[in-house]
Amino acid sequence: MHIRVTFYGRLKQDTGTRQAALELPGDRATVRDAVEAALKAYPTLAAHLDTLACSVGAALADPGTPIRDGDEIGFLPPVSGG
Amino acid sequence: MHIRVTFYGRLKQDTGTRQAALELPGDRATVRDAVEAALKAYPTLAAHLDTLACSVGAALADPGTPIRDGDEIGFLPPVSGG
Amino acid sequence: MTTRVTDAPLDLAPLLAETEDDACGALVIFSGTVRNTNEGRPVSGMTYDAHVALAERVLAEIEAEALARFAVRHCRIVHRIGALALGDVSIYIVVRAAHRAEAFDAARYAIDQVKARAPIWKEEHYTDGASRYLDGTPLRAPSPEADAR
Amino acid sequence: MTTRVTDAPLDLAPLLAETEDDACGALVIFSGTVRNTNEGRPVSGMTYDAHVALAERVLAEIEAEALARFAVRHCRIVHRIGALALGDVSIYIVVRAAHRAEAFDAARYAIDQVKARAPIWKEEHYTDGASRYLDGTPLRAPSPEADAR
Repeated sequence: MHIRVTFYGRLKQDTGTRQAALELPGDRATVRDAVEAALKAYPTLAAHLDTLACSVGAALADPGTPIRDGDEIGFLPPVSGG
Repeated sequence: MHIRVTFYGRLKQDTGTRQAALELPGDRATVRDAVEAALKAYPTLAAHLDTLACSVGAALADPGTPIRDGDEIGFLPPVSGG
Repeated sequence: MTTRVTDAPLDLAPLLAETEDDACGALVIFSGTVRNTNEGRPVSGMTYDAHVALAERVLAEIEAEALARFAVRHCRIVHRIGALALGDVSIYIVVRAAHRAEAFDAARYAIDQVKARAPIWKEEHYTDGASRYLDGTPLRAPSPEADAR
Repeated sequence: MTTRVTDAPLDLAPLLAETEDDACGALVIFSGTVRNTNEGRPVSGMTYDAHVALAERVLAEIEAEALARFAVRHCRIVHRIGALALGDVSIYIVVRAAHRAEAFDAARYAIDQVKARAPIWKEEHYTDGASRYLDGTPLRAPSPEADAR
């Protein structure tokens, strides 16, 4: 399954990447699988796992949220808008 | 002593007057004397004495505040600005 | 001299321009506008009367108190008088501070104080042609003790 | 579709125009601006990053919550992203209500929620050339229980 991952805020800085394509094995996966695959490709994410949130498309997602081929997974560090 | 009295808000409506000249006896007087003289000239003020405040020039005044010839005494009902 | 009470339509832009300040991260603006009903009666407009010279002093005092009591860097108050139509702005209060909590608190303090202390009076006009002065808050002269402090 | 997140300079006038309402007597505006210091360090500017599609949804949700929780008739939120200079406006929140207490409460609610929930990130730039992303609030997905309510 092909997905895209997008890194926001300091995660963009720490990974040096705004967006990347990742390949997940099989045809069923969850957000948790996407995070594990991203962690292998971008080990600096490890320091942020405790405070990481994820989105699928334009919605916040849980680790157990299923993802589909072509989904865009957002990696969202703690927010500081306003 | 000559003074001017100015009626604001509903006091202008109740007295039918914005401003009037009043004569006080003698050359020493207080705000209290001005209120008594105004009450004689405009008996409808009686209903408002409990909630009346007065100014002398551009300052709030007590009943005991001395007034001088030519002063302008403002008659101020409860306020409702904003 | 700064004018705080005027019978001309109020303009927000100059208040924002004169309070611009890079040291501030928060701006809170309060505005009062003429509402189309009050206590269930349809309103057609409002006439504001004021003791202008005293009101100018009281609004300036409230601005100074806002700066003294809260960690805010700017507080400006302007009040319109005369005949206002529905939707017209009767007051602008502009507060700027480093942080938002203080800006909100100071703006709220300022409008509460204006309503309790500024020598300004509202006469409400109704769509049936009647009108009445609204009830308000009696003014008190500052006590001699307060002056001595 | 209404745009709530933009990299263009924010303009207050259209927000005031689109919320004009004779049934409202109170208008409260909150604005955030880029401040020249933070924790004692001289700041030269700020870059805002956002998950735009999600931020649009969250800001719309916060507007709807403000209307549902407080007796206010209008709540509009716009947030700027990209590179901002000192003094630039990063956010406007415009609230109109019949009465002032509710307008203040709703505006405060809205900015607190934006800071806690909008997927937006600040990178602060300092006059010495350094920069850093500010610490923030971890996001949580809405719980299934909350969804079911």
